[in-house]
Amino acid sequence: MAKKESNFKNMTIALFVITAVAGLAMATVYSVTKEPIAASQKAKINNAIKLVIPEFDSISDTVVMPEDGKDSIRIHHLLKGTENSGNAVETYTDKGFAGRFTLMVGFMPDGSISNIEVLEHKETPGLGTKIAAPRFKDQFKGLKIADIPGEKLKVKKDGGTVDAITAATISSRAFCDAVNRAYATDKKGGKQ
Amino acid sequence: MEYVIIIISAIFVNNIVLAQFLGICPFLGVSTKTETAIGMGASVLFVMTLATIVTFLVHQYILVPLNLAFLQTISFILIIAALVQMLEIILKKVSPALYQALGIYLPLITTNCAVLGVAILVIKKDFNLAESVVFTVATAIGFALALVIFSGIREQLALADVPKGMKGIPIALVTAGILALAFMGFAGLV
Amino acid sequence: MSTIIIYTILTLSMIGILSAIILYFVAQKFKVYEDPRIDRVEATLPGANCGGCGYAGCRAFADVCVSRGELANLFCPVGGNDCMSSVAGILGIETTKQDPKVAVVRCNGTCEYRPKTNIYDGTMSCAIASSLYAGDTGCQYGCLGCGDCEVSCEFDALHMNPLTGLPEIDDEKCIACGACVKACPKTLIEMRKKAPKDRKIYVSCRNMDKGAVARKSCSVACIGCGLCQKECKYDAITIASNLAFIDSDKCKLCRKCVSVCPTNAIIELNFPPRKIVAAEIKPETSEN
Amino acid sequence: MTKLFTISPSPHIHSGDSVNKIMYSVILALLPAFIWAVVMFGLDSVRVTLVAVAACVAFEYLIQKYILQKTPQITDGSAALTGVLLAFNVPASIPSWMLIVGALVAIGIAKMPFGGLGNNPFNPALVGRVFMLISFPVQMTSWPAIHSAGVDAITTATPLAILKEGIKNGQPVAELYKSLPANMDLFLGNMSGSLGEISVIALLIGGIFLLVRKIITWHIPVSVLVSSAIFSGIFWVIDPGKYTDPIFQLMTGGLILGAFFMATDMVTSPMNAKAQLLFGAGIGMLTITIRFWGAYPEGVSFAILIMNALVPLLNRFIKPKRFGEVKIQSING
Amino acid sequence: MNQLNNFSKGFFRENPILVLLLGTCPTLAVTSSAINGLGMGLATTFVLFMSNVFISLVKDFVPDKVRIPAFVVVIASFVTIVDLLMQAYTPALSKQLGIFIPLIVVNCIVLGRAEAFAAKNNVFSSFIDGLGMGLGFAMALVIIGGIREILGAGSIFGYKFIAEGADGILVFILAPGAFITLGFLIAILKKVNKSSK
Amino acid sequence: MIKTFKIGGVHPAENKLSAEKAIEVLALPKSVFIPVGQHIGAPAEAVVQKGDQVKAGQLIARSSGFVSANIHSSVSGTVKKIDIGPDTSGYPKKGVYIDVEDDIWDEQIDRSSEVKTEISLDSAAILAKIQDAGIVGLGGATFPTHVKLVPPKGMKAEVLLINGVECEPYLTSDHRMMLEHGAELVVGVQLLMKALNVTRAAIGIENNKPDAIEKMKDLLAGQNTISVMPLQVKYPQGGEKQLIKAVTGREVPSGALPISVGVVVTNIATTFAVYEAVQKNKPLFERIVTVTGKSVQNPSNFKVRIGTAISQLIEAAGGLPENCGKIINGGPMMGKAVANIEIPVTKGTSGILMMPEKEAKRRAVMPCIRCSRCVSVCPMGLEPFLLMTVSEKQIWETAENERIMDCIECGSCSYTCPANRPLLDYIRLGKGKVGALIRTRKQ
Ligand SMILES: Cc1cc2nc3c(=O)[nH]c(=O)nc-3n(C[C@H](O)[C@H](O)[C@H](O)COP(=O)(O)O)c2cc1C
Ligand SMILES: Cc1cc2nc3c(=O)[nH]c(=O)nc-3n(C[C@H](O)[C@H](O)[C@H](O)COP(=O)(O)O)c2cc1C
Ligand SMILES: Cc1cc2nc3c(=O)[nH]c(=O)nc-3n(C[C@H](O)[C@H](O)[C@H](O)COP(=O)(O)O)c2cc1C
Ligand SMILES: Cc1cc2nc3c(=O)[nH]c(=O)nc-3n(C[C@H](O)[C@H](O)[C@H](O)CO)c2cc1C
Ligand code: SF4
Ligand code: SF4
Ligand code: SF4
Ligand code: SF4
Ligand code: FES
Repeated sequence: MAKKESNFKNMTIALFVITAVAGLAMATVYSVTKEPIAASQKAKINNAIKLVIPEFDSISDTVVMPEDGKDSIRIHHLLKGTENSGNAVETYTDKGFAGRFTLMVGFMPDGSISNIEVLEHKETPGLGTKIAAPRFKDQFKGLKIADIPGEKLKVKKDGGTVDAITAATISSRAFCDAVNRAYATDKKGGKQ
Repeated sequence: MEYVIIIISAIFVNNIVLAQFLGICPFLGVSTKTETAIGMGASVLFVMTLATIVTFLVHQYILVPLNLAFLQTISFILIIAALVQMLEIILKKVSPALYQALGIYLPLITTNCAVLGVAILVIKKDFNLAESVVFTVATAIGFALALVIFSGIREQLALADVPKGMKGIPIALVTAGILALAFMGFAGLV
Repeated sequence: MSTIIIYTILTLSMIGILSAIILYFVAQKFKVYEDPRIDRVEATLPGANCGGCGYAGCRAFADVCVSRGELANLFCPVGGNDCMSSVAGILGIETTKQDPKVAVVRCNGTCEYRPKTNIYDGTMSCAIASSLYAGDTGCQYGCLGCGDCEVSCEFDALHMNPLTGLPEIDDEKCIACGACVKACPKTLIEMRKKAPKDRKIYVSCRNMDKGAVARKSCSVACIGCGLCQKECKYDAITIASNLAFIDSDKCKLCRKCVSVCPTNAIIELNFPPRKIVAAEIKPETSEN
Repeated sequence: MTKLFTISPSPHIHSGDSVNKIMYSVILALLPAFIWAVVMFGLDSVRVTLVAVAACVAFEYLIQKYILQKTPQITDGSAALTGVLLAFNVPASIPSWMLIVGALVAIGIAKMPFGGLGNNPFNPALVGRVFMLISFPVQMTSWPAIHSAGVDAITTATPLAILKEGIKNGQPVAELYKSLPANMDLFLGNMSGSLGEISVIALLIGGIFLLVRKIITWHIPVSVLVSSAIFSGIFWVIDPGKYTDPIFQLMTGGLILGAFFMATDMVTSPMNAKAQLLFGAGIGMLTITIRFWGAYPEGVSFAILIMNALVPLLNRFIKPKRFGEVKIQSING
Repeated sequence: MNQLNNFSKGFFRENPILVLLLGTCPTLAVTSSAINGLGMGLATTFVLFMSNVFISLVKDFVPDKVRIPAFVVVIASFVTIVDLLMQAYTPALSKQLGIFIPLIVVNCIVLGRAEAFAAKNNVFSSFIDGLGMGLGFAMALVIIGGIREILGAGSIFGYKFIAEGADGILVFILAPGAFITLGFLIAILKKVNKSSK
Repeated sequence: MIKTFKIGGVHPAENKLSAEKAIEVLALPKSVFIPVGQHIGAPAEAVVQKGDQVKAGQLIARSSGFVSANIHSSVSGTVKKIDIGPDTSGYPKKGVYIDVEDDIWDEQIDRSSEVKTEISLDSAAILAKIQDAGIVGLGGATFPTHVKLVPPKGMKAEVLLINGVECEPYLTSDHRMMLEHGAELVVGVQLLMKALNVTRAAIGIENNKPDAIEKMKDLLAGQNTISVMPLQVKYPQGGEKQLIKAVTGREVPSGALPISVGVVVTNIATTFAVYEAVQKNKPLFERIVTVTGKSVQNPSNFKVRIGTAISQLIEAAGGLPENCGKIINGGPMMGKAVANIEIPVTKGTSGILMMPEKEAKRRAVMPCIRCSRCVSVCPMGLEPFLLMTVSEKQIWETAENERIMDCIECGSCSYTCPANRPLLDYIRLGKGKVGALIRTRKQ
């Protein structure tokens, strides 16, 4: 087939056809993937909830504005049957080394921390990333913030109880901040 | 204060080349002479700002209302390409002097991932228009800064006894690495 | 669902049509014509960017070839005749055939023949040494031995021989770019026609002093006696300023001059060994 | 005539200075600080210094010999000096293998790939140090307690680290001063920190030695110190509750070491007095900026490296005062 | 033989990253671990060979003057498709690679191959070329990512081989390590290529 | 505050070994070789032939152009031949060989030693005398003095500076000249002032010659047109531009001549030659030469006939020292090493320096450590390290922009470089190349 000449008509037609075909293809893929994308985002949250509070069979959400934060916090109230099996709180902090990071904090009905999952963060690989490692976050398991003087978690450097990650005190501190926010918000608006 | 933080972050802390890895091709390619580096830096500043404004508006007022956010990539790249060419035409007509100074870099900019990258980043970061512009200008300044500093070093290296195997791109990359190392000192500024 | 598809196609088509219009506009309005042959010529050239052609790199040479439209005085020494004829093919013209050439060094003043009269201790650069003085031997025309030519050769064809202190050219590698000719401040390097089997006969001396003076400073200096000129049947040898010169275009490589030179200033290279005893002066004519 | 005279272009005499002399003089000038380090940190200082010097010299030798295949040139003392300065910039408790990595970076990444002595745009010892600081943050910021010669080092914090930590927690500076060493202790070096940076007085002795021997000029050290004093002074005056006074800034951390021994590295500093003043001023301001607002309590190393990057531009755009750079001021028209 | 050559050239002789130096941004940005490198490499490979094939299909139909925009549209579509697919089915990786997936559009290799190869050759050659180049790209990314991961984190493909809790030489997984690793890798490859010649 | 120039400068050891030695007249040589090109500009054309009888002071070669100078015989005798011979330049040069017979001087010459102070000639006549006498700058550059004394159109001289600095280590000829011929020098200065039509003059003398400063001050006491200006000891205080800066505070613009700031500089020996030429009718055929060196037995200042082989001077100073490794025509900073002791003394020869082998050899070159000492010592404010590099890499454009042509070749940079880099070697090369480029561009 001979090469098409570069005249106005050919150029327009060629581009039009190509864009149309491309558009069709993309729109199709978009439609197909729309569900899975939404699902995968949802699945992520659900997985995290499962990880922090394994035993539940129904969820209801409330959205609460924390006292000291820009954005609202979503609290997932978990029920096993009709029994309260705890709350999973999607909390955040803006004090991370590289800005905001988000956590899922699970509180048992008695107010103790059952587990924490890191949802999203941009901390420095090798340093701040250790907040997601069990070595660090497992120390929070079973903690009752209500029992701590001042009802606030603090790293040891600041006179608290939490062992900070060496050379990543900032991230550790921010982690505490996020958990504190979760706790305060949960306390404020969590109980149904 | 918000703006100051955006500016410092974009220029120093999260320098587009040294920390975000965007626009490396021109960073390596157009940095052998300081004059060209300055010209390229200025052109990028110009195009990037313009491109971000247009893409931002397109995104905000066409793609989002029509629920077509997934067309971001394709529409942005087309817009940028068209914009650069239009710019070339206009510059040529309106100010031949400016065209001489900046125009020769324009074709290089289309394939520069920094421009598209920044356009996408401002959407990702949920900036408003003013923030986007400030962010883009600062980013471009950060790009120009890195480029000019780098060109200075490379000009000096051209006169140095760099071993044969390291000449050219390898030593440029090592230099960029050390520069990135030095820029890490800005960490935590914002 | 279907609205999405329709919007998608519409939006994209709009952008597409818009850019088509703009581009059409551009294409119509701003035509920068560059002869496509330049690219083709450049592609044919070896791309060594050596400057041997006398222009700033291969692209510049291609530009010149195309813009002149003829190839007289244009020659790429690296690519050689083959390359030039393909360039000519692109331009649709005849090439100028050039004989292959090779560089020779016209100084044979090793330490043994040309004793040192002082010790040079400046920067090892012929250009610097020659701007300072005549050189570390009695011969002001001879090789300074600092190796500027060696540095100038991009093709690894020229090396200083540490034993003689003189440069030697590897005929295989020399592509006759002429860089060394320009580099030598004593103009000792000459481009000569390449003969079969790289055979060469040339006067390895540039000393233009009177015979006695020349001989005093170097035992293998050309003293301009003229014996070789008389011996040469082909008129290839001329004498000017007390110095003989063998024209490589005329020289038939008969080797007669070599034997008559009283100071052995004429060099023969790459010939088979002479089959005769030292006493018999008359050499047999070589096969070509 | 039998005698052969030597011929060379003028000048025929030479001042007698040499690269070797310069390098060894700097090493000598670092001796007081080294002695102080031994007093404060015990034999670990000796170990660290020896390992760093040996590693730097060895890497330089190996790279020259086997990778670049040149005749090794290690007697000039520059690699040894890099080693000493690298050692001076790390805690005395650093594990040897990390130090060796640092030396490899200093010589193998920051120096030799650029062509060796004289060609590197960045200060090798500092590149090595910063590399280590980022790679091994724990070990590079755990300081052995002073006077703990040999015994299990108890880690302490440097004055700047205490300060940074405290300010981050919102404690006012005045309160923090109580837990910081007194100025006199800072001056003598009675504090924790990197091996060679602690004693201001010992470093000053060395610095003055270099100045007197004309190995360095005053421009860089003075402009570094003055600019950091002024810059920190401004903020101190504005808000003494949040910022420390300039004297404290000058005497802590590696500022003195940096100003006299590392910013002055001629290879990586500008080539004329005007540019040197700007270079030093830049280092001072960046140091204070990083100390006050950055993630690191200490900023000299980064400041010097960043300014190293600007040196080619400074050299290019700031030229020495040329003779005859005047308009034709002829009375004759 | 010819097709084999066509396929293999992307690995060494004309490796897009190590020899041709195209697409440096993703190379540096996403290679903090071998697995990221692999993901990015495969995504690029997909776009590369799909667009190569497609472009060689439509090349005769497209007039010269709109060649580039047309190609860009084709490439951008495939990029969007990959992006969407990854978001749907490999969300974690998609998150990791972030903005660099859409940026495949401006990766010079893709347009470069489209221009230099697909626009001049038949479908099958273009297919082979795209696949070869893409896999070469992926290979380079995995090598760089692997080196950085080994040195920087003490692990490879996530498998940690140093003591738990111990760190590698962190710089290597940060920005400077990317530049330095690539710099030395190119120098070494230059040397190897030369001596093998 | 003693005056000096502002930028750069070095302090080499002074080693003025012969400062206390009175000028001695060297015995007449048996033969002389007088090159016809002893000055900047076109060589003179020989006007004698083989076999001619000549007297001392007789013209043997005539100026051949605008910038050129006459050459006179320095002895009486027979012209043996006109041929090439050894020369300081390192290349054989054409010249006149004369076999010495007797010591007959041209009749015109006043051989009396009394100082003739009254000046009878007008400006033009003085200039003519200077031109006839073949006087060239004896401070080193050998630029024909009569050309220098006529300012180009549109320019006017205001001040005459006499260069008595003698900043080169070892050399003492100007110093001795001031001590022993001060009175003549004063007349010489007055003659030059008259020729130039200026009313002010200054004699710049480095502070390490207090006796000369004293002497000149005494001689000039009671008048205020000629002043004596003591200067700080710093090399290259004697460089024309530096001297002008130090004494007048004016800065000769880049690429311009001293006359552009209204100054003309002449050397002490030149001034003396002017005195002799004008007042005594004696052409320039003798000069004072310092013969010196650390291991020289008897460092001296000789009055020598032009054309005498330097071997004779060396003999007179106690012979060639055993350990001599290098012979320098001139001082150690700017002088030229010579390969051959048969070269003749020419107008430009101010000293013969014999250096021990130990000092003769350069030390190994190291990489530039960018210590910037060369920059800080360069009296012209240049960046020698950069100029060397661009010359080595043949980047002539940068060399020109970095003002390589401003270099006065004082050698301070090479002297001071701790890495022993041959800075000036390359800068000279670059100057040559750039100069040629500029010339072709002008055409
Ligand atoms: C490039 C860079 C990245 C860093 N990343 C983190 C991080 O992600 N999290 C963190 O807490 N500290 C990080 N730091 C270290 C902090 O700057 C600071 O030194 C540290 O948190 C102080 O805590 P320490 O007292 O435990 O040493 C980083 C530093 C640099 C230079
Ligand atoms: C080509 C040339 C032309 C000159 N013309 C003049 C002139 O017109 N007026 C003048 O005063 N000096 C003139 N000079 C002399 C210079 O100013 C200067 O005195 C001479 O080069 C010697 O300088 P030096 O002894 O400092 O090296 C000229 C020199 C040269 C080389
Ligand atoms: C670096 C340098 C040093 C010089 N030192 C002297 C000196 O010490 N005494 C001197 O008379 N001329 C010296 N000159 C030459 C002067 O610049 C100038 O040419 C001379 O004084 C002019 O006088 P003349 O033409 O009579 O020689 C020096 C030149 C240079 C470039
Ligand atoms: C005054 C002075 C300071 C120096 N400072 C350093 C330094 O901080 N770091 C270093 O690696 N080398 C230093 N050196 C040594 C040397 O210049 C360095 O190794 C070169 O950068 C290597 O090319 C210094 C040398 C001198 C003379
Ligand atoms: S430089 Fe001389 S020897 Fe080398 S290739 Fe060119 S002509 Fe031949
Ligand atoms: S041939 Fe010429 S360039 Fe080569 S070493 Fe001899 S003098 Fe130097
Ligand atoms: S020789 Fe030239 S460059 Fe060197 S110091 Fe003297 S004037 Fe400056
Ligand atoms: S004095 Fe020597 S080592 Fe110092 S900068 Fe100049 S050339 Fe380089
Ligand atoms: S890949 Fe980023 S600019 Fe080329």
